[in-house]
Amino acid sequence: MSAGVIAMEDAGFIIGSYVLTFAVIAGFTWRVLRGGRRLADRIDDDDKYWT
Amino acid sequence: MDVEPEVPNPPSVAAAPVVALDDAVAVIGGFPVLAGATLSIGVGEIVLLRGPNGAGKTSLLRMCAGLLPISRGSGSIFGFDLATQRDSIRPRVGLLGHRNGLYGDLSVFENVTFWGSTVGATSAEAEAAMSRLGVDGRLRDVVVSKLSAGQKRRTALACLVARRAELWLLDEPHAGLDAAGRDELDGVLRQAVGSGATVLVASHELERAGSLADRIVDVVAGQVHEPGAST
Amino acid sequence: MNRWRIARLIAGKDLRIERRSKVLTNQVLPFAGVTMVMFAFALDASNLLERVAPGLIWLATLFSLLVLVQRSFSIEGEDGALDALRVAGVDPVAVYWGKSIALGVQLAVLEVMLLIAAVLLYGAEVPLGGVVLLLTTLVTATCGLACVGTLYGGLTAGFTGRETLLPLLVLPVVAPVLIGATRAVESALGTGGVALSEGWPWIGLLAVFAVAFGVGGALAFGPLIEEAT
Amino acid sequence: MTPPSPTRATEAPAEQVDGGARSGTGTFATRMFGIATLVTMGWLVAFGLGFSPADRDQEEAVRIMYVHVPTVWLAYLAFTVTAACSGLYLFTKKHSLGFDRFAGASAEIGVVFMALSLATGMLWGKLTWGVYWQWDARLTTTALLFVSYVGYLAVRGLGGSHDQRAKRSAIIGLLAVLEIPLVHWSVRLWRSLHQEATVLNTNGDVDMDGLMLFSLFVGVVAFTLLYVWLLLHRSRVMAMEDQLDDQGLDRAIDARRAEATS
Repeated sequence: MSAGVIAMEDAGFIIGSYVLTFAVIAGFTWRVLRGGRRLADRIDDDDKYWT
Repeated sequence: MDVEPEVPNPPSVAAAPVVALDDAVAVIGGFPVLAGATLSIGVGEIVLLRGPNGAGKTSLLRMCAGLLPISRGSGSIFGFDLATQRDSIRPRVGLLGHRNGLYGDLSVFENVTFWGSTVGATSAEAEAAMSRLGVDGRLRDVVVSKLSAGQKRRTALACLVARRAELWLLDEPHAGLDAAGRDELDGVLRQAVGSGATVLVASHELERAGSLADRIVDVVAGQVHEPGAST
Repeated sequence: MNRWRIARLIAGKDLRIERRSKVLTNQVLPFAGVTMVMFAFALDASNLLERVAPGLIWLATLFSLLVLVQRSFSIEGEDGALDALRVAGVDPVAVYWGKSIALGVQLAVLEVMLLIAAVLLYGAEVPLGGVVLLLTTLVTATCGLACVGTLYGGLTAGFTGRETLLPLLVLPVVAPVLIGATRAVESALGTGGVALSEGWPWIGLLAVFAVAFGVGGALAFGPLIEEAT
Repeated sequence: MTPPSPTRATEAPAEQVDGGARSGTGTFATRMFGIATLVTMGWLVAFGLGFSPADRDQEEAVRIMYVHVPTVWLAYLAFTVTAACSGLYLFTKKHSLGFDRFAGASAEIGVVFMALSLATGMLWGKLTWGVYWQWDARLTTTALLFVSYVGYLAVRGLGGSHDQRAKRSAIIGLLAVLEIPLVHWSVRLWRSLHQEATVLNTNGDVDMDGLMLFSLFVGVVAFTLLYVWLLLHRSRVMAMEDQLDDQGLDRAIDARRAEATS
């Protein structure tokens, strides 16, 4: 095994872990925001304690 | 039968209603099984709940027993709040629901003794309750799972007698009982009331329970319309 | 009526029901036994079996614990007895202790049987010097398992899907017992040349676990069954 | 009679994304947190993948640490907040459902990030230890806790009224915290008996120079901001879910009352 192969594998793992992390964050965030938008339509603004 | 009724001292404040519900709402799984019950029952009354299946009779009884939480409105039993003081209510209330609350692998005597013991009744008192309901003698040591439906019902009533409740909540108590059993049930209830207990009974057996009851309350679509409510 | 008498009453009732219905002897013990046999099929090497025997004993105990807890609360649920206990205003701490004691007694019987099975099937040996450590482990681990089992059994009783929720809740919690009891039994049996003295620190872990969940469970059990609908 | 379903009975109108619903659960404060999160996340990527040097032992693999360690931190922070809010719910007089929703929202976030930290931890482990999984005390504790909190979320979903849910899950939330030290202690004790098979470094600890430390710091700050932002949004969504439940119940009660008079 040459050092180059290991480095390539390393890069895949490193980039992969960043991509995975940010993909999961984006997915979760999107779900939360979408749920919020959808429900917000059906509730009076007076009932939202944050407005 | 010369058995003394197993009912302790009547509540000290005789004037206060035993059951006082004000627009009480109870919810199961998002559905309002009780959509507004206003009811007032005084000491020593026998009140019959009447209504079609699914009207909320069972839920009303379970709420009074502190099993079903009160979601809206207010209610009190013996002056204790149903929302916050259920611990003080429960020891004074006896509930006979659709299910008997018996242990199938224990004998009649063991069941009655067990439930009596939870309020400190002696086994002599348990035996008395059993003979009052006719589940003594041959049946005494029979395992409950081998009894007929009516005999189980009698055993459950005997447990209730041994528990010495002050408010009796009975859900279709006549169901499964033969004619003799119904007579005994009526006798037990009259005797309990005579010594200060209060009875709330849901029943389809109108001529039977109606003759016993002081008053009939209709339960319609989760609501209680009390004819001549004293509130 | 004080708390302790009611607890004894409830424990006595549960054990009497067990004596009549014989679920432990006729169903749970055979289940645990067949688990031990299946382990032997999966780990097809007799020297390995002797090495891992302590772990397998406790694994089989945990699986059987789940079955016993289900049983302990199905006798309350079958005919509405749990509701009746709540209406009767029976002190929930006493119910918790009573049911824990009954569960613990059944677990102890089961563990002794599993130990015998390990000796017979896996060729494990019990040296005389390890008997005290072995018994202490059994007692402390059983206390912890019974407390956790009763607590989560009470929580899930009366809900649909309790059969699947119970293992999900119980297994991660009892992981320390699995680890601690396995290591302690290993040193009691001298498995793999582990010294006897190495077992005692694990007893500390098991004892802390039992006390923590005994106290936590007694506090939490009442509010938890109170909130069941 | 069929009870009207209290939640999600009607679908949101099609033009949900724009118009009146533009704000959703956002406020000025959450937008500030959101912007700060995005900025620091950008820094994290720049420092983590770019400016920070390779480690002497781990070489480039150390870069996974800059996302892995903050996810672990976030997960534990979330579970601590769950426990604190559970306690506040149980032991304050008011029994405010707000605390319950914070506890639930925090546990959800914690479970997501704990799964993420297990995944990135395994990738890192493959590079530093040569294997995806090692029965190391930290990994094992984390995996067990992950399952515990999945159980906590299952308990939240058992049903009943909001107050029932709150009380039940608050108790389980506090028991789960009781579990953390017990599980950690037992797993540590268990591992201490064994030789740790390692390829490069015993436990992933790194001799950190200034820039590495700074990158890690950026990561922790970015994920903490993200946590606050997510927590605010999620708990508001939960508040709306509860609100809709109540509204559905009101309608159901009215419908039942109408039944009686008709």
